[in-house]
Amino acid sequence: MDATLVIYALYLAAIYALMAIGISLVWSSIGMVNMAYGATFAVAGYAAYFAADAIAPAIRSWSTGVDGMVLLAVLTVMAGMIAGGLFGILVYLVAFLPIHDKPNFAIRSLIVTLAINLAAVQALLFAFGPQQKALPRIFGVGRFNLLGTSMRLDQAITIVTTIVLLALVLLWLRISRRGLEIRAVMQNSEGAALCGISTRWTALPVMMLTGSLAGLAAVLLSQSIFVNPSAGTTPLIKGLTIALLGGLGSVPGAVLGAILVGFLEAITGIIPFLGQRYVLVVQFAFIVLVLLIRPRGLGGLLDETRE
Amino acid sequence: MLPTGACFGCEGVMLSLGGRRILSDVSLHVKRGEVLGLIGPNGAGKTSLFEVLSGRYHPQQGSVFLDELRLDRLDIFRRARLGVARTYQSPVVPNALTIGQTLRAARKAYAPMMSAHDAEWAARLVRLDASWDRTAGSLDTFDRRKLLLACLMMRRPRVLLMDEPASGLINTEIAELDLLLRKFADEYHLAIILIEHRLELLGAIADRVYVLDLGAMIAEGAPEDVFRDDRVQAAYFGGVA
Amino acid sequence: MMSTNKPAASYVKVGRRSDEVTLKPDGDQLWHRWRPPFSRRHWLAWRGRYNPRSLRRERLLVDKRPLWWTLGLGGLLIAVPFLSDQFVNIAAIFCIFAAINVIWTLIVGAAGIFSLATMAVVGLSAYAAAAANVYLGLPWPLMMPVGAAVGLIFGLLLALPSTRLDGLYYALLTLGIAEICRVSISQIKALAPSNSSINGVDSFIPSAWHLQRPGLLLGFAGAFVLLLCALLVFRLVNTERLGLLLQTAREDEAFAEAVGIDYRRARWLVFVLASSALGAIGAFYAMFYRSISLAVFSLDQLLLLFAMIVIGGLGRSEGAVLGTAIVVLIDKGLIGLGPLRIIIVTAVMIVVALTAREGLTGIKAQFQAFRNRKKSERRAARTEKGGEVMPEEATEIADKQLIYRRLFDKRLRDALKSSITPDLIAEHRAKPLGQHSDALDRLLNYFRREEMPDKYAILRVGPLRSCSYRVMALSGRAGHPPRLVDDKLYPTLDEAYHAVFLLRINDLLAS
Amino acid sequence: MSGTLLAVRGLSAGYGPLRVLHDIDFSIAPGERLAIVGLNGHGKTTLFRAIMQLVGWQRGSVLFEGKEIGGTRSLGEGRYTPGIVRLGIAMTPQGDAIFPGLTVREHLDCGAHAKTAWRDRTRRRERVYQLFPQLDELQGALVGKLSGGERRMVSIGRALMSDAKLYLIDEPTLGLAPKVSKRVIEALVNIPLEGKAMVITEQNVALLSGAVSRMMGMHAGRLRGEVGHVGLA
Amino acid sequence: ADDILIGVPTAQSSPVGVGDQKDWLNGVTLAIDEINAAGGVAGRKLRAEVTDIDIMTPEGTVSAMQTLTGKRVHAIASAFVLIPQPAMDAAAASRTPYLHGNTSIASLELVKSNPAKYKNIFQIDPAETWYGYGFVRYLKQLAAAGWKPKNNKIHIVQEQISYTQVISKSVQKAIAESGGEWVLGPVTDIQFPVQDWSPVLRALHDSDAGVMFIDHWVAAELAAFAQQFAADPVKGSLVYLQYGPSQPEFLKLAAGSAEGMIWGTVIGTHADGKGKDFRSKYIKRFGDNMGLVYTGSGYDTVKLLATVWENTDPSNFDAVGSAIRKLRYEGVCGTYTFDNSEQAPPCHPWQTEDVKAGISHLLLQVQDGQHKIIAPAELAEVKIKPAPWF
Ligand SMILES: Nc1ncnc2c1ncn2[C@@H]1O[C@H](COP(=O)(O)OP(=O)(O)OP(=O)(O)O)[C@@H](O)[C@H]1O
Ligand SMILES: Nc1ncnc2c1ncn2[C@@H]1O[C@H](COP(=O)(O)OP(=O)(O)OP(=O)(O)O)[C@@H](O)[C@H]1O
Ligand SMILES: [Mg+2]
Ligand SMILES: [Mg+2]
Repeated sequence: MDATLVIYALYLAAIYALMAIGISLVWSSIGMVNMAYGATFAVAGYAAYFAADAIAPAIRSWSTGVDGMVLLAVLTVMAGMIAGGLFGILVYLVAFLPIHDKPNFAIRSLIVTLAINLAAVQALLFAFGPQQKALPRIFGVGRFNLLGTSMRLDQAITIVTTIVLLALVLLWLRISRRGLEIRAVMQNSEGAALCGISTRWTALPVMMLTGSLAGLAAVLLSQSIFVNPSAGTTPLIKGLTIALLGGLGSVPGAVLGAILVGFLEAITGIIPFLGQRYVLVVQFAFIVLVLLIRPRGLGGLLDETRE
Repeated sequence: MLPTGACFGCEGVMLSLGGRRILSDVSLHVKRGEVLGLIGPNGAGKTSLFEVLSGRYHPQQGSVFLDELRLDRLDIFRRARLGVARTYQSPVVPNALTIGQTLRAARKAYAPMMSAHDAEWAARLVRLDASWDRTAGSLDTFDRRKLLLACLMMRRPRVLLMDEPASGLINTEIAELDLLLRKFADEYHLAIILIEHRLELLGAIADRVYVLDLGAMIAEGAPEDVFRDDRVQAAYFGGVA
Repeated sequence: MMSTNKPAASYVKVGRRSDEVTLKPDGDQLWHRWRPPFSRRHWLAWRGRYNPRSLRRERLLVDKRPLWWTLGLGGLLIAVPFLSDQFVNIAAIFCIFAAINVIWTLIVGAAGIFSLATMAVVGLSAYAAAAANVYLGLPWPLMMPVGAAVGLIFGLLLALPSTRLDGLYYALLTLGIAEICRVSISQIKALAPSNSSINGVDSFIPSAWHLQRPGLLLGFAGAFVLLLCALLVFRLVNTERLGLLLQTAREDEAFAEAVGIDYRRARWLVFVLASSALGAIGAFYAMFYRSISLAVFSLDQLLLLFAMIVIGGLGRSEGAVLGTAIVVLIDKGLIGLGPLRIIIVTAVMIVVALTAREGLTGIKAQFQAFRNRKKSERRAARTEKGGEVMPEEATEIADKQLIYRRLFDKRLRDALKSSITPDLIAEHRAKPLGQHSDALDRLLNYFRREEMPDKYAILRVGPLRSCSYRVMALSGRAGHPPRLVDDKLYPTLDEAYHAVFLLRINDLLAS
Repeated sequence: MSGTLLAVRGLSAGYGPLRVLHDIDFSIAPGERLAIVGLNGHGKTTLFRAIMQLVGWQRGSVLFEGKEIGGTRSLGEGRYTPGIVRLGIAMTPQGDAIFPGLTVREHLDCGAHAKTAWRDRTRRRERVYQLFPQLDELQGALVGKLSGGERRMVSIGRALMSDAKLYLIDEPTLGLAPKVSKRVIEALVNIPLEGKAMVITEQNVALLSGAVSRMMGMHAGRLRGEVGHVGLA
Repeated sequence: ADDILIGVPTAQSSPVGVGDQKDWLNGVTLAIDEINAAGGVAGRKLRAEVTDIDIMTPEGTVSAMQTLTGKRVHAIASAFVLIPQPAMDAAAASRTPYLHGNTSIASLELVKSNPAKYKNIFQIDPAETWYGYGFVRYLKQLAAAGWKPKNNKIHIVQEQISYTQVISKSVQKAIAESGGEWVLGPVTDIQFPVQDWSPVLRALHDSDAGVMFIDHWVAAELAAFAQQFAADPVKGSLVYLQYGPSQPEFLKLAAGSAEGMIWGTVIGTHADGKGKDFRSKYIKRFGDNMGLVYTGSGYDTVKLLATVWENTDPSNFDAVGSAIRKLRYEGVCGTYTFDNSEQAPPCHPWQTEDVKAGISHLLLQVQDGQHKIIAPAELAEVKIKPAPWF
């Protein structure tokens, strides 16, 4: 397998990792399977699209050079992430706040987020129609040579940004006070309350963070596909499966899972007699296999205590 | 193999979990109608030993015997069906079920099914006199323990492993528990193994006492001798008796 | 037993043997009467009770659900013939989905296995049955058995990992398997021309009637019967032995294990049973539509079904049916509204999930819990009544007599407390027995009247000549030994009497 | 206001239909060690949980440093608890309300979660390790795997990590071997209380006698005032 | 008199086909309004009964059709469903005339197989098989006209639904029949939704075939392909995108990178006088994102129904059916005739030489940001132009 393939695999891995980690974090910290993540993705995509639409002319008039490009890129990404964060807050307000300390929250929140997802997709369909929207190629469509392999600019940038961001998030979770908070709440919210940790105030930043991660993923992925109401579905499924594959709650597990699945997809894509149509099957077969070997996913946590 | 007369026990059990050595070369045995005490400081491995005896943990070395047959590879419920009954450190009950339902479940757990009469008998035997319509979750500590005991006694087990049965009980309740245990031992000839920190209870009813420390047996014998043993004093009472 | 001849320093053996010896009843056989399911004497759970307020005995129906079932299903049965074609069809679809959901509830609720392969089982067996019919010319009456068989086999395969994995992980696994099924069917070249859907399947509806009024009615009838069968299966599994064992295990696995319940096997059984039931339903599905397509496997549909279950109330058959009814009615009945209907469905989902913690069928219980809380808060406000109630029994006491008795008792005690003075005590110390002042007499009478548990006894220790006395507290329960209250020794009986008196006063003041 | 740190007036609480506490009145002055002894199932834990706003429902007033933290705010259990903790009440729950997936060290850090405490958490950890040397070698172990006793030490240690003015310690010796119980009680007694106060519930009076400044008996959800008599020997 | 109802099952909430079906609905609406403005049919106004349909599933299809027949519509005009038979059965059950643009050989086979049952069911365009035959024969014409392909390999990239599968098969069949003039290159499988075309591009580069037949139908993804292909094209090979580009958003999404790509459709709005003024009317009414296919065919369908209803009683379904079978109607997409066993118009130029005798298989090329018809010759606006990467 040659370099371009590796790049492609990493590129997929990056996007999946963004989604998977979002889902994994939300689950592990506030015990909610966020089915509205797909909607977050789509909404952020639209927001980025309209933002870019609005500002692109202004920026072009200001400068058409690299600095213009960069400014546009930054603004678009920001728009996406902010929109994602805001949608995260919406989910927090609707699906988390009212019922987070009520009986069987997990299932109920699952249903609520599911509903939000459905509603949001339909709303987008209603508001902006089925036609797909093309984000400006904020990273350009050029290619450049690195160590003798020509790679697509957007893929390269995507990979780099993701790696950086994820590194930051991981670090933050490990060492910071909030990180400890999050893990404490995830373990036992009453115990956390007795430590002075408020579940509700821990959950808010988590939802915003994951939301904006989804936003970022949306902008990055929309460099190769287009924004449309149901654009979030596939990323949601992939994210969900990978989050579980990595072991819910284990961020490193999610990253590892994303990389594995990315490479798997890239390779199955080119194997002649398999071809792209088998990507899904191979992927799920792989996941099934892993789960049979490691029932708690790759980075499964200990979550049973003793009598 | 067990020494003659013993009906239950383990030989040279070695257990390590998560890379930690929990139990090393532990052997113990108990006769029918005998009450065996098992004491030791916290973390000594008492509960772990119970888990081994009752089949939740499978030891790396050593084996568990019931009369002649080795139980090594059998799961908890299989051993339970062979007559190895155990209770837990925390008073577990199916919270949402009523006492009646719980007993019914125990009756129908496996063939031969017990009759409703057996359930009543068992409940009476352990003096569980709460109304059968109450949910098990609303019971207090002692009644929860009694409920589990009733479910176990219904089947006339041969061995009874009790993990800190008196924790969270008050004196009168402990006295009652004492009565029950004696009755089981004397009238129904159960072999009883008892983890207990309340020494008054242990001293009163145990015929022999094993002392476990850091996963190893450091003493065995009649209670009063054992309590006087220096190593035990050091390990368990920290010098102060 | 050797424990008798063993002195134990810290512990004094009092009343060491129980008074009565409980013998195991023999002649069990008499009591081993096995009664086949549904052959019980009373179909409805009547409970006779004595009403302490109205002082007469009354009969009340403990469990009214059978009535609701007959009302709801009967109503549907009667209503359908008068509906338009479209709604007859919707009713039939409702029955099919309800059947699927009921069985799924069995898997998720009773067996506690969070499987998302439900529609996969349905779909696979539907495909198998349809293919057998279309390509191998299997007559339609045999389709459901074939479906059931396929479901059984598939269920066996799915059940293998179900013991190793748990919760969401198993859900993911099953999801993956479902996806694999979908894609592998979509890759069958033979089916490609029809988008891998099998059409023109035989059916219990004569093809002449297909999509005509009589055909629709017949289809509905079939679906209705299917639903009834599903409910029967649910009832048989969930409330008979298996269900009970599984419920115990769900509540507390450790307990179940200790009692000897092999809950893994029970789960496995239920799962496989349910799977083959789903398989049969799948075959029916194919017959009903005369075609089967990949959409059976679609995730959206699956999630929608799950939403139905949760809306109705997870773990209850009535919940599954109710939820299905609501969602299907909106989704299919309001098809004229276009996408708007989906918004409505989501709105329903959100509202129910946010307000009802156990789904719609759980609302009653939820409301009662709420009312109880308010009640006890109100009781807390007025400390008078119930104030004397112990925490264990503080729930609503049916017998008001008891409360008034306690109320009276409380007043009396307050009066007596006020009468206690040092010289009263002095008087008693001087002369425990014999003639007393009025106040002291009242006090002593009160003590004598009290119940056994609060009383004390005097124990003589040592030989008769040089004996001394100790005070014991009676347990008040047969077979429960009195316990020593302290290790004071009283040389004379009178001092012992006085000690007891002080104890009683102490208790009185403390109460 | 130095007179009383915590003042409880007419506090009633319960779970759903069940009423457990019947208008409790008591108060603690700074520097005091109060023990509440009572048979089990009689509401000690519930009292603590009521102070922390963790019970199903409650009414009556709880004044902490003159600030009302009681009342009938049945907005859901545990909504107000963090606020109360931040005011300076630390409670070790009965049994193990702890984080099975965290290591002992992280677990202790949670105790020092408040910003100020967070800075010198290492020092505090050392202090706890001195009290319970056993924990020192278990630092990296997952709490979920510790034995009953070890868990209890961890959760007491957690309470000590925070700089609270009032410690509520529920049955510190439940299920502990005599040796360890003694150590625990000693530890609790040795904690210097300048201006701080501590409430301990116990069933075993003998352990506490002499160790605390006051003992109150609890029976059937009522406080029976000072304990001298035999009701619960 | 009461209105004449035209049932229009329209996918509004399903993941695919929403754009096309909207086009169709617009076309229908336009026609109905015109007719009503002109006083309706025999004094009766036309009215569209729109209902949401789930074109992916038999159940959804059937229930939508039932809703319509339940409302006693006089005819059903449907853009397309993906699984023909259930829809046809549902329509046949009430004998309602059912005109559809399924573009599927399967439907035609069904009609042929059971004329009695399906006699009121008509497909308003030729079968999709002609995409394949037509394209290969067109290549022959090109070669005759002096175009030199760099090699005679045809690389097929195929999606998985039956439609694209059938087309792919027909291409391969045509290649086989071309007697060695063309040879089959590699066949690459893709599956909707296509996240990223990189693997496909790799495959294309590897094969370096003279002709690349992208057999996919989702406009947006074809646009994505166009962009990524433009980023690093395969020098000198002719790229054909099947049907997808007809959808309005294609050009906007491709943002110029589609320049020089060729695509085709077996039915499409012509650019002759009639076609032109239809396009202008449409754009005036619905704004400037017009699909080239279902807009026109929807329009025509209603118009031809109207002409039939002029002198047959709409509620006498069989009469209407036989009238349609006898009908010959010239619309903006060509000439509709149904009097053959398949009850579908023939495909010009491959089945009939006469442009006035059938529906033309149009081939178009994107030239300076516009779709331009390049074949058949009778309808061509412009000549084919070498693509930028030649
Ligand atoms: N599953 C496990 N994984 C890792 N370590 C374990 C596990 N189970 C027990 N241990 C360790 O084994 C040791 C013995 O535990 P055990 O519960 O048997 O002690 P114990 O004697 O029951 O203490 P206590 O009297 O407090 O119950 C403890 O140090 C505990 O940390
Ligand atoms: N979550 C709960 N739901 C319902 N009732 C409860 C709950 N917790 C406690 N109770 C009841 O409240 C009463 C008091 O319980 P509590 O735990 O406060 O007593 P305690 O003195 O702490 O007992 P222990 O000494 O065993 O800890 C008991 O009767 C118990 O049954
Ligand atoms: Mg233990
Ligand atoms: Mg307590």
